[in-house]
Amino acid sequence: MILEAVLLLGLIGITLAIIFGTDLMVAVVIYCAFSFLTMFLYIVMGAPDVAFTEAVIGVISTVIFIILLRSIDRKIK
Amino acid sequence: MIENNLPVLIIIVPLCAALLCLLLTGINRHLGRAVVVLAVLASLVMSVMQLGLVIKNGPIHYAIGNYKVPFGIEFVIDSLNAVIIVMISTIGFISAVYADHFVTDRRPLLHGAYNTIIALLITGLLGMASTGDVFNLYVFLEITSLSAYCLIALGGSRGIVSAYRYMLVGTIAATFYLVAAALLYGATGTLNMDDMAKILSSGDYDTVMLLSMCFLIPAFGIKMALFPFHGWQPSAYTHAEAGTRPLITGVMGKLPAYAMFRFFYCIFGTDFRYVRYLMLALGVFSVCSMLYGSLMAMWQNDIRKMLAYSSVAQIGYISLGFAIGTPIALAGSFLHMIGHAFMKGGLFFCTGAIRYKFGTTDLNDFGRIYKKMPLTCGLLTVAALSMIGIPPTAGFFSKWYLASGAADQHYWIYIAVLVISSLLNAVYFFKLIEKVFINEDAGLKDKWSRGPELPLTMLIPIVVCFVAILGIGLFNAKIVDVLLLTLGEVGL
Amino acid sequence: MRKLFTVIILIVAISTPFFAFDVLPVIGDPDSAPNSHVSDHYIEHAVEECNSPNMVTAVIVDYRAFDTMFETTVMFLAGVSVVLLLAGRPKRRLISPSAVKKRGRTVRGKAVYETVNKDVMISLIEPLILIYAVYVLFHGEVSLGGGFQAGALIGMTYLLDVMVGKRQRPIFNLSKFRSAALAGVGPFIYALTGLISVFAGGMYLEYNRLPLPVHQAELHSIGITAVEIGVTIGVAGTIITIINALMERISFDDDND
Amino acid sequence: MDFNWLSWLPLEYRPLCAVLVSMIAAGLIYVLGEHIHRNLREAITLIASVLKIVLVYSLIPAALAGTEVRLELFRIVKGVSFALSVDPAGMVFACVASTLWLLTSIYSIGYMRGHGEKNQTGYFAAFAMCLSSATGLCFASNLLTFFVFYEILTVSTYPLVVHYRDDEGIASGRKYLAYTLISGQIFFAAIVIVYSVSGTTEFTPGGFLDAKMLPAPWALIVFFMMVGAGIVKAGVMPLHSWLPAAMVAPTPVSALLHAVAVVKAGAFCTLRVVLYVFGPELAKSCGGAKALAWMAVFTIIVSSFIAMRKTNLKARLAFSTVGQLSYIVLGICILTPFSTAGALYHIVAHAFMKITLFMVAGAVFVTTHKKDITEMVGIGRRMPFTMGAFALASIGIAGFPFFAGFVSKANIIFGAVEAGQPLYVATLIASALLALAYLMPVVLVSFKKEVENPEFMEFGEADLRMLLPLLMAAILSVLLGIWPNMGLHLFDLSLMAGNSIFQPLM
Amino acid sequence: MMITISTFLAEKGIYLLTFILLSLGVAGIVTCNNYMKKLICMNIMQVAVIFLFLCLGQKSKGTIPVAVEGLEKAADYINPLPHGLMLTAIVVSLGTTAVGLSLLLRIREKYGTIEEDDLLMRQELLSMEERQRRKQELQRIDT
Repeated sequence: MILEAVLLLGLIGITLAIIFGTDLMVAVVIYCAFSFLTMFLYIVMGAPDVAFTEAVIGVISTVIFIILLRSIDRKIK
Repeated sequence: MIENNLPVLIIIVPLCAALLCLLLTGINRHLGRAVVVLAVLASLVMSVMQLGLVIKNGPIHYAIGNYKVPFGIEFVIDSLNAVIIVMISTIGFISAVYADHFVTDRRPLLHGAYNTIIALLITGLLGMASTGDVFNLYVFLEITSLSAYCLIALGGSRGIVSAYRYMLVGTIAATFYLVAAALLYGATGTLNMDDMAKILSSGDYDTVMLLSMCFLIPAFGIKMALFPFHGWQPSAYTHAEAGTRPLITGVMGKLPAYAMFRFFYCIFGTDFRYVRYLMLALGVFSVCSMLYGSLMAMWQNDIRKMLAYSSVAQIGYISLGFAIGTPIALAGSFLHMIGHAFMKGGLFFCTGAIRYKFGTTDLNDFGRIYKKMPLTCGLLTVAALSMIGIPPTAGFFSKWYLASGAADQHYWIYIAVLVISSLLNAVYFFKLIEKVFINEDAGLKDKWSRGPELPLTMLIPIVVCFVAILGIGLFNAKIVDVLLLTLGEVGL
Repeated sequence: MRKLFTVIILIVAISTPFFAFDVLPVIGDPDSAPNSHVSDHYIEHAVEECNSPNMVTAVIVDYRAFDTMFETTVMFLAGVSVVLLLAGRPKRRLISPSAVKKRGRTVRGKAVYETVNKDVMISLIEPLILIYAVYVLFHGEVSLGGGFQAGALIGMTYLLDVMVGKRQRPIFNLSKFRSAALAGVGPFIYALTGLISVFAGGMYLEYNRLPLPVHQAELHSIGITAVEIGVTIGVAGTIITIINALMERISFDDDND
Repeated sequence: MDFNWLSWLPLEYRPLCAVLVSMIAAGLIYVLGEHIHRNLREAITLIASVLKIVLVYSLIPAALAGTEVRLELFRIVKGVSFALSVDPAGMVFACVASTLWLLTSIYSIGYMRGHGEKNQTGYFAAFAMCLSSATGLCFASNLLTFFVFYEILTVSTYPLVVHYRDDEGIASGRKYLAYTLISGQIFFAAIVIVYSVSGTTEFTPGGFLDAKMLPAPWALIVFFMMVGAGIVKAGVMPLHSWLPAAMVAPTPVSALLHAVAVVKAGAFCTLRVVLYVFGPELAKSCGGAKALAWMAVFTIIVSSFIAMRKTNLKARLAFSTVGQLSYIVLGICILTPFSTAGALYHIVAHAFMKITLFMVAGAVFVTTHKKDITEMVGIGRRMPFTMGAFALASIGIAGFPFFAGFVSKANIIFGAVEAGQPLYVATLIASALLALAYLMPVVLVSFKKEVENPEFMEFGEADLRMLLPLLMAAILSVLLGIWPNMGLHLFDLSLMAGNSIFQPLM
Repeated sequence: MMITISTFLAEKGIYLLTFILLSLGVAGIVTCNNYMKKLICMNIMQVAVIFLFLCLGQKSKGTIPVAVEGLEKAADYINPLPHGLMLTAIVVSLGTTAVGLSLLLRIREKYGTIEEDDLLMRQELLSMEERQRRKQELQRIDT
């Protein structure tokens, strides 16, 4: 229970960082970390199947995000 | 064999066509489209058969995988969704026939992909109408939404932005829907609608129902573009891809309304403690929706935008029926759902045809266009009159049922709003009629001067809509009888 | 206005669980409603009914197989949408006043870190991932994983190959069209499995009725495997399609600056 | 008259056929109009109107005998069927409308060709549609069927009003729509309320509502919501202003609006609502009838004064219509059998007289291009038959004995005396004098001897296609005055209607 | 009072955090000006719902839902149904993200920006331009 709470608090922190950050590349990389933490949380919650999927999807979506960042300005305002 | 599996075959046939469309387009460039159109036609035929069966034998329960009810996914076809499925597959078929003229890029990949997405949109809509499972509904909702995002994004540079905004808002709606589903699952432990309704009515679940209602109203409100949640809708409808716009505008907004009905009347039922609040909230939203949509539509110069705002108003009519809640008013809502699909679809078929022929959608260019396109303008007029609610078109009768339901419940204000809203409708639809029949000729150049008014495949949808609007109007009592087979047990 | 709206959303959402104190079940309670009504049946009957020790697999491809079919369709739909959206050549006329720099030909990034020979690494890793993918696919009903994960792994192999490798030809020589068509074939296999049981006189996706001369329990395994293969093909095709479409559209010329 | 040869068509289907014949004609004209010769197109109109006359007249014996003729085709909404039936009051209006359609059609052909009008196809199609819905109104046997035809009438009149498609036409078209659609929608709301409180919408002589269903304030509100639709179309002040504005349309359209279908439909609607829905008792007890009667009185007086000030002939006639229609409304609101019969008969009488007047105005306009009364000095010398007909009709409007107007007005006055309302009697008599005061000057001016206007020397009598119908109308209006029951037994029908309504009370 | 709060946190605390995450996601979609960030926030929001479902299926003494010899009772395994549902939800969210990203790319190519206010301003300019061009065309036709 405590582990889950700590992980969730970490996720909330990452979300805040994404919302208030000014660099998209940082946001995407942090989102990668978010995805990893999520996976960990799923394992803690006893859902290894979901965690497996999340791991694979986390990789793919992060990579797609980063591919896209090639053509998008990193800086926000 | 086919009779026993009708509910699922109606969905699987267009799905298979969609999945194979790309491959077949690679083999022959016309094969993919032909298969899609035939598949939708097949599901139209099957849906009519299904409607006959439902009227004869009562509701069909189809358990997929032959698992007992709460464990597997179940399709429940009663007279309500049988009628709606017929409506969807009819409009789906005529739009699939119609849409091909608007494909500009005819490379096999793109042409095939376009037809695939149309077929998947129809599949998703049919699935939403047939399913009896809360989570399955979510999946179909997402299929519908994703294909709609794509089709809206195909409508040029404005379309992309509207599609993106719609995607964000639509995902919020889908997420809210999931939250509500989680709450209900958490309270009942099942995902099957009938089972859930049974459990919810057996104990004290009022709080959870109220809470999930708080999430469901915004969720469905966003998807069906009810007043405070309609922000995405006008630009999305305006800039959607021209060939499928009738399908998107005509049918897509109705299915969330139908799902809303399923939740509020079939799952929650009418005897839970907060039902009055629910109805009051819905009533306020729909009244605002009707007035706001009509007022905004009056100021538009682009016919597409005008019709988009008018959709906001018309969705208000549908949810007004839910807010009144007697069987007759609910029947009015459903009649309006069906009728409005044909009216709005028909209007957009006409708009598309005019754009196809003259390349304009600005109302000021429409002067005396009726001389060049008499049939199209005939439908335009009939559909507009139906929107206003002039008998004997479909729009009048749905208004009649709504109003008589309201009168039975002594909601005089709703009757007043119905009257005011249809007068506002009259203002802008007569503006349209005035432009089409009376104003000075704007000297439009015809891109296709040879031959008949329009290609045959574009005339078919127009004629079908014309017949449907008048047919629904004249035989509304039969349709209402069919609807009341189910609704008789549901309402207040 | 928007800030205000946000604050309202925050307040409402945060107060929801307080309000819903009675509504939501206690976490970890084995007797709570969601853990007792339907799920017990799944846990107790998955092995005998579906011949699948992994109950999640039993749920997604047997009890609720219909959902999964449409989940795969959603993937296919996403792939087709991406292709359709990114297929046209971008117009020259940009609305932005600061016109974006001219699109150059696609130049893959020059290798900067020469310490590891990527070609060797890739040719070592890729087969491993593929083997793992096949394992996950066929072993999904017993242990973790299933069609979706296998497909995603195959897609990831392709991704690795495209992103990192320097070879001219990627390991699967798939154009956008072929991969998209393939992505459609996957769910079609799924749908066909269901249709076969319909033609054999059963309900849709009723694996018991598959017309094969094996024992009832085996039929479920066969059905699940067929379905999982469909999912794998669909997902792999879709991910390859998406990556192809994105990579064609985006220029990787910033290494030349 | 003998209609035995028509016996193959069952009696109850004839009203439907009468409605459909002009609807089909409208469709044919609209679809084929531009592709066939105009003579052929007009032949469709004429054949349809003759057929319609035959069908309608063949129903008169049944109506006189009081046999029930009723057709329930399908259910128009759940609980209410689409029903057509024949009753004396509807029969009167149907006879008038169908007879005048033939006359107006012939006249229109002359007018439209003589004037070289555009959009003739649309004109004839919309005209046929109007007549179709007017016939439907007559035979509708419940409120909802009635409303369906009422709205079709509203919409199909619109193209006629905006016929010229200029700014003035559009403006008056908008005005027309604003008045009629708003009142129509309110009528709709009232029908819903009536249906919800009473559970029926079937027209019953003497009304089907009672004070139990609608308590005091509601009865009055619903009464005015329903009657509003009627009096807007009938042009009762202060809701009349669309009617003069609609004068921009061609003269046959004015004739249609004023004499044949539209305003008469309004008056007929008032009749149905007051006497067949509310019934005399409730109308009296809720105070609606009295208020309406006073509105009618006000209109009769004021419109006559306004008419006197107008120099445009058509505008003067328009205000005359406003006044005359209020006779009908007043006759209905006096609530006695005689006044009701008079009101119904006034539909007939006014139709024939007013159509004569408008046809004359149109004929003069086509022949000489004069609209203003002051320019018509001496015109009667050149067009004696035309202006003679005008003189006959004017005298009839004023209500001289042996003219059609006398029969109806006398009955209304009888009714008023019976009801003990001397003020109404005074109003009616005063208005007769006023009518004389605004119509006779036209006749006098046109037959003026001294000034021989050189402009008119080149003109002769109007075109025969215009002259013939207007003379016929004028002669008929005289004949109906001398012999009110001539041929069609219209007066008997009116009396029957009046008696049937008040029968339960006596 | 303290006991109530601590019980609440123990029994329902995860729900609270999940709802906070959900609302942060919604808030991010509404307030962020950058379309890419909105997309990321959308993903976060969906993850929050997945947590919510998984929380419902928790069992304090349960093991992962793969059948093992000797464990027969339903209480021994974590509820597999939410896992199955959430697999679908994750896939759907991936699909939505892919479509969103390709839309984003198109927006960037067309308008040169992915900031919302900038974009709306440019759209406004574009429509003004169109209107002017139209006016000029009309004038040309007149002359």
